[in-house]
Amino acid sequence: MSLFEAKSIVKSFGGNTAVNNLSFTVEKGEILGIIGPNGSGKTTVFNLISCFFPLTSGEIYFKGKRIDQVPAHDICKLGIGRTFQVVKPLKRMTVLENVTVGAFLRTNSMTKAKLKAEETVDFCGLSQFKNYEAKSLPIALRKRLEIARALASDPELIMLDETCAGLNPRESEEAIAIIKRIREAGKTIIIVEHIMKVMMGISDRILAINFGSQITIGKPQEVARHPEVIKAYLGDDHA
Amino acid sequence: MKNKNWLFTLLALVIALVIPLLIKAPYQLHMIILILIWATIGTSWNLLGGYGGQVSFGHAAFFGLGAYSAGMLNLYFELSPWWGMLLGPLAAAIIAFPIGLICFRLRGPYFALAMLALGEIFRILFTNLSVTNGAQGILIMPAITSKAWYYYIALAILVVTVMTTYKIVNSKIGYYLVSIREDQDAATSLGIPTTTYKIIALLPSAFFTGLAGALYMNYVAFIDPKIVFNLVNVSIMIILVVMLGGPATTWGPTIGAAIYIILGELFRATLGAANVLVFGLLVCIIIMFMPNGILGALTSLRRFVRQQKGWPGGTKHESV
Amino acid sequence: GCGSQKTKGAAEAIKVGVILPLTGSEAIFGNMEKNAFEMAYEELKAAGKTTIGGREITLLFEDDQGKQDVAKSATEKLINQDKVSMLSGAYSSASTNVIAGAAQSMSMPFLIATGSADDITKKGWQWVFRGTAAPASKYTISLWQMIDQVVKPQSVAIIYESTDFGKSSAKSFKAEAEKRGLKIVYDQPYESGAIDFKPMLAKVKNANPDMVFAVSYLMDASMIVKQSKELDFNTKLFVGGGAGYTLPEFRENAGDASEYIASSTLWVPTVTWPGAKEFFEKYKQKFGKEPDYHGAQAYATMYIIGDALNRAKEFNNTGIQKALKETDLMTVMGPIKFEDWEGYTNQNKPYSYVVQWQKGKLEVIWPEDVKSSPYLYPVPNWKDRT
Amino acid sequence: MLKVINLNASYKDLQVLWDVSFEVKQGELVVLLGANGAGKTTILNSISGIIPGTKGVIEFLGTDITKLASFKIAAQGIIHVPEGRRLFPEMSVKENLEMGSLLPEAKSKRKETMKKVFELFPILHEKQHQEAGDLSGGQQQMLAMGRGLMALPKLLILDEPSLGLSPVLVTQIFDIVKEINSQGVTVLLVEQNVAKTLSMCNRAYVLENGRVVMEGEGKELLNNDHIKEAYLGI
Amino acid sequence: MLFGQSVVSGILLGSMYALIALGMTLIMGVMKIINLAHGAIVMVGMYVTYVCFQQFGIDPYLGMFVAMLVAFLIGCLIQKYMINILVKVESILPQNQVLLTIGIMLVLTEIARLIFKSDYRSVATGYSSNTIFLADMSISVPMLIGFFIAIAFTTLLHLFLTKTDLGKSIRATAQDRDAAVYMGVNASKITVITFGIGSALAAAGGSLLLPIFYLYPDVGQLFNAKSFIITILGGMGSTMGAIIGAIILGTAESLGATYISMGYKDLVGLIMFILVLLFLPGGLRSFVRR
Ligand SMILES: Nc1ncnc2c1ncn2[C@@H]1O[C@H](COP(=O)(O)OP(=O)(O)OP(=O)(O)O)[C@@H](O)[C@H]1O
Ligand SMILES: Nc1ncnc2c1ncn2[C@@H]1O[C@H](COP(=O)(O)OP(=O)(O)OP(=O)(O)O)[C@@H](O)[C@H]1O
Ligand SMILES: CC(C)C[C@H](N)C(=O)O
Ligand SMILES: [Mg+2]
Ligand SMILES: [Mg+2]
Repeated sequence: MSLFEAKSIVKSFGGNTAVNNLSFTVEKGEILGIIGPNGSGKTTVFNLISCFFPLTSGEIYFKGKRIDQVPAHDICKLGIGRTFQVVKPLKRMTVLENVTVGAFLRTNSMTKAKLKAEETVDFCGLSQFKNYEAKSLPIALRKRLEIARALASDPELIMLDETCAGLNPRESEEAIAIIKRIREAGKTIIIVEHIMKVMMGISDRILAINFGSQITIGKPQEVARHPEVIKAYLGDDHA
Repeated sequence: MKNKNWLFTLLALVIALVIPLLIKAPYQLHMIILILIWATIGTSWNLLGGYGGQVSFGHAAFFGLGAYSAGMLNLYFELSPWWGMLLGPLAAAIIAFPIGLICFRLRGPYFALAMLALGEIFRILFTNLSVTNGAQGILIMPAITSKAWYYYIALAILVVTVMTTYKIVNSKIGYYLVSIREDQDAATSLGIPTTTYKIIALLPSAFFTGLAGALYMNYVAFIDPKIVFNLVNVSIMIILVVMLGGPATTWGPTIGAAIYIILGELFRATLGAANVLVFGLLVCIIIMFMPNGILGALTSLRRFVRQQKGWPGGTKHESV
Repeated sequence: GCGSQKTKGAAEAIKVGVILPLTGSEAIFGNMEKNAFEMAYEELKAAGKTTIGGREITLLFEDDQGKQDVAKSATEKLINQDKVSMLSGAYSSASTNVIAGAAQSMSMPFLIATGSADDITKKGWQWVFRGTAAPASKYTISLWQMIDQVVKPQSVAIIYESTDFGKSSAKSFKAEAEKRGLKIVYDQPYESGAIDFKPMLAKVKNANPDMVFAVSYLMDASMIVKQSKELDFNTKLFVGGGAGYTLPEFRENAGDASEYIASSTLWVPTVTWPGAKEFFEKYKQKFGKEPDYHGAQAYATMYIIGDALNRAKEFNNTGIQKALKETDLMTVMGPIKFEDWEGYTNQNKPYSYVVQWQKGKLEVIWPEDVKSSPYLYPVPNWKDRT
Repeated sequence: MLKVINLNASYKDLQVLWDVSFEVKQGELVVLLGANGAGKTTILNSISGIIPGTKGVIEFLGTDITKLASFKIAAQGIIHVPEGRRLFPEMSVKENLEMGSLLPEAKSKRKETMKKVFELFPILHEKQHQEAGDLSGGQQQMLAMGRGLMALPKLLILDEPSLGLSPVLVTQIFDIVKEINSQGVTVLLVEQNVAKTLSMCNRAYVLENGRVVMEGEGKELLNNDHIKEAYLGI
Repeated sequence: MLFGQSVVSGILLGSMYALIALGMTLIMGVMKIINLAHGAIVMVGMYVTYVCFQQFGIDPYLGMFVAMLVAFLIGCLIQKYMINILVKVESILPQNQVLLTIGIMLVLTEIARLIFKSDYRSVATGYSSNTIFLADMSISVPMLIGFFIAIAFTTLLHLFLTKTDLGKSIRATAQDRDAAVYMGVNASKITVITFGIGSALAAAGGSLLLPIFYLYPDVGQLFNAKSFIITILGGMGSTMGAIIGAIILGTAESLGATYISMGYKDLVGLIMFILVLLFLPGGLRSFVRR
């Protein structure tokens, strides 16, 4: 049994079908990358998995349990964490407090939550900034804070939405290092990213979509060579 | 640091306890009682509004419910309105529950306006229903005459309210509330059932507001719907009290209440026909120049001093 | 200047605290009452009645902004800070209630000027006196005489503002009507400040009552009669329950729609009590505005205060309470005595009148023996007027 | 054309720029490089006057514009296409373009310029009556640039135009930037896509922690070891 | 006839609210603030019209333009020297703007009280009580005039916002203030103008009421809640939504007064308000775009 499975999920906004009959699975411990042109529905897939929007039709399973009907806030409890493409820091809380909020999911004790938060902050290389208000962080650190916060809630599956966008190559590498460490810690990851170097480097498999439907899914190299992916997404000079 | 805080609180409490022995003048004591009542309401509102970011323009509903519970016990069962101190807060909290379920589906200004409308709905209902004695209101004879007693009761209520709020705020619930205020979507993604937590904040908020309402009934001895369900004089003044002192701070509402009552009375007693005008001007000035209230202004001052020490210096790859 | 000198040498003043809404939405009445109080005070002074045994009566006015908790603060301040000997004033029933409760619990004599909620003098409160104001339910004594003898309606419609005064008046009117077996075809409150009363009036018109009894403050009264005219709603007699229907502003705003509108009231300038007309003329001249009965109430109240203080043996609370209790004074509001009756305590028995707007003037039409003009009944339909 | 001399800027009490100086000459394509939070956006915002509290001198075509109100800077011919597109989501594509040409000079040539913009971005012509909020990310970026061009800018400032775009669109956007520049518009560009920008620009400045630490021709910097290490991750 | 009269009265009543709400929707839509001083501006407009009539014999429908001018200036000053200063400072609760507008409301009301006392005033024009009868239904002439003026202003405002550069700049500023600045729009001037126009419309609404209503310093409070209801009903910032919302509210109040009780009339509006908030968050605008 796969850790996660989406079965023919569909999402329409009025007349516009953002996700169209998409099915895929994620195995425990793997990193699944999702690529696709702008507006092809990647973020929407995340929003559907985390139940921010109700599905128009289809089913989603996590650890064999159907989860597409549960309220959004229960998703995290079940073990699925996420970050936001447009970062959403808790601006007037410090970095540590931000992460503590995530840690409170698994405990009611203040000391335990703080301990977990400290750990996670360290893990993401944010300890230097832990007492700074989130609003004063630059974008790279804000993105990292997103990851840390989601990690603190101890998810089995974590969804990362463009955590490297707007980072320069060097910074991206740092981010990739963190993502790899997350995987080493035994977590499963779905990642959306436009930077192919990142995607090729860390994904076990890549799902390419366009207009909300699957183009192809498979090993990164194969996907990158897929003519339709090249046409719709990569452009010729990436071939 | 922590010890110092406790010492401070203890000292303040001792001072508070001996105040009636020092201030014999009932008029001054009366002002202090009003301050305590408003501080209680403000502190309750602050839990939901200041920390949780759910700005309610309808807290008069809970205040009025508390007051009417006390009044109606007296009207119908000839019970001492002091029993209202038990019933009032419960009634407010019970009614708050469905209100929360309805209004918390809305965010930001929409929530504020829905609460405003709900407060008005209560006023209209209590004005027109005959069980509540309608517009005629409820008049009772004050049960005790000693100001000191009212003072101690009001003080006890405030202390309990502040302590409860403090406990809540410095727990998981508090973290969750603030995170809901800062970003509701992020909060949801971290597994916070936002509506549940807003209701968790609303219930004590309504409870203590209702308690203050019941005390008000006992103390002022007359209520009618126009008084206790008043939009401007209750719902909005609560917000003003909190904003003046400092939202999302422990003592801000109390400080705000003191300013509101003392300045209001001072102006009224000395400025004649222009007293409300001057008060209005003052409100404008404070809000414009101290957007986070007096305590907020103090905090930024402190932070300013702290930040002079500077940012620990960018990311790892320092200069070349 | 001279003020400070006086206080130094002379004996302590006898302070009378007067709480009125001097700002806020009720300020129009609060200021009218203040003017009347001061006018009466000056007259008493000219008559040498404001200095008793070397001690001068001084009035301390406090603004309650029309808010009840402020009224409470003002009461506390006057009693405890300023150490007044007695209290008076308040415009609205709400403020009056609060002041009365506080005065009673602090054993301070309080003479109500205008507040008319029934309850206040029904609590057995010995320190609370009501002279110039009637309980709201007693405004209509004369009106019922007239209804019984002249109007003899089969059906009535009752409309009233949802305030204490409106509700009390409507309630007692309804009770009387039921006692007589009249058919009540409409009985509903409304909230003050509406722009459009036509939906309500159209329904009343549909019910076709023989008479309408309407209790309205202020400008709602003129809106209601104007829109009745616009709707061409005719009834044999439209009677107001005091308040709005007797104000000068009513005539001004309603224009000829006010013609033949009747009202019960406690006072009009044309009453036959001594000094009433003089008060009206003097006030009008002095302040450039016509006073209504609230002004007269305040004016008479000041006279009651002066009288009681001049008779008081001691200027402490019991002395003044006793003097008030023994009051037997003729005022512009009629004779004043504080009696206990029908469950009321220290309540003067009011005189009420029925008045009617005739040719732009408010004429007393009932009781017959004090009328200033004969009643006009039934009133002509709007269309039949010229 | 544009001269920035000893620019200092702070947010409240936090200083983020220290003595930044650089220059853009007529017709050039100049790039500002730097890590996240280095202060690139802050520089651009200082130029267009959006943030107060800057010290130093900013000269444009010989006049000091440091203290000018931001909307007046736009009137001087400096048009800023901000980070994150910042369209008017509830206005149509056409209305968005019109909003670009409010200034008198641009307004008089509104029709012609719009035609040119449509030639450059045919997709916008197709979608001109659609609301901007309904466009895809890449289309929105094109609209943002088109809106900037509508003002007939003397200097076009682009802040990370390729952010969050798919690779194929990134290529397109860079082609368009080159195209715009070759048509005579001076461009000041901020980018994270270091390799690509360096290979197409005239000159570049490298910014670290709010200070200019390096400047030079694009090709030259591409071969610099520090750049390679810190920005290209080689 | 009862039903007909209720509906006709309601439509006319709604049109009396329309301009006030139109001003509100503009201010709320662009500035995103809850403006509790709006009613006070209506009051100012009414006093200006009143003074024009009493002192100079200017008909209220002409005095309206003077009132609009005065209100425009007051609105501009409020925005420029108060609200614009406040938006620059950061607050934990953005709602502190509401309190500023409360302060402004108190100040305006009390200034009016100092000048005009608390007296009730009214303007009796020759046509104040004129009515037309349409098959037994009475139609007030001044309200009918108000109806047409409201429609005219709404149309003008709509054209202004969609056809002129200034109007478009207002909409652009509403959607993204900084982006508008990048385009060379003087955004703070735009907000000032917007608040001015919104206030002028509110004042115009007040002037329309004058021939049939009355005024006193606190009169404005009657209109705040109604304007909110209409604004939310119509959709924030929607001109057409405002006038349709106003007419719906008027009709609902009127029918409520007839068939439920005059005392509960306002309840109808408030409940409708909450229902719209819950189930039609975009207001009528979700159906009619702008
Ligand atoms: N809340 C919403 N309401 C209406 N339409 C939406 C909503 N969210 C997304 N869409 C539409 O759904 C489609 C997919 O959007 P989505 O954000 O999932 O794209 P994406 O693949 O994440 O793009 P990008 O790479 O630019 O982030 C787009 O056409 C978008 O306009
Ligand atoms: N509004 C603000 N308030 C406080 N600090 C800010 C603000 N905006 C930016 N900063 C800080 O100023 C510094 C420079 O930010 P700036 O946005 O100019 O960087 P950048 O080089 O454009 O980065 P990016 O690549 O992320 O766009 C950062 O440390 C950032 O945290
Ligand atoms: C009509 C007035 C005599 C009413 C009185 N002022 C009251 O409020 O009770
Ligand atoms: Mg996306
Ligand atoms: Mg930037």
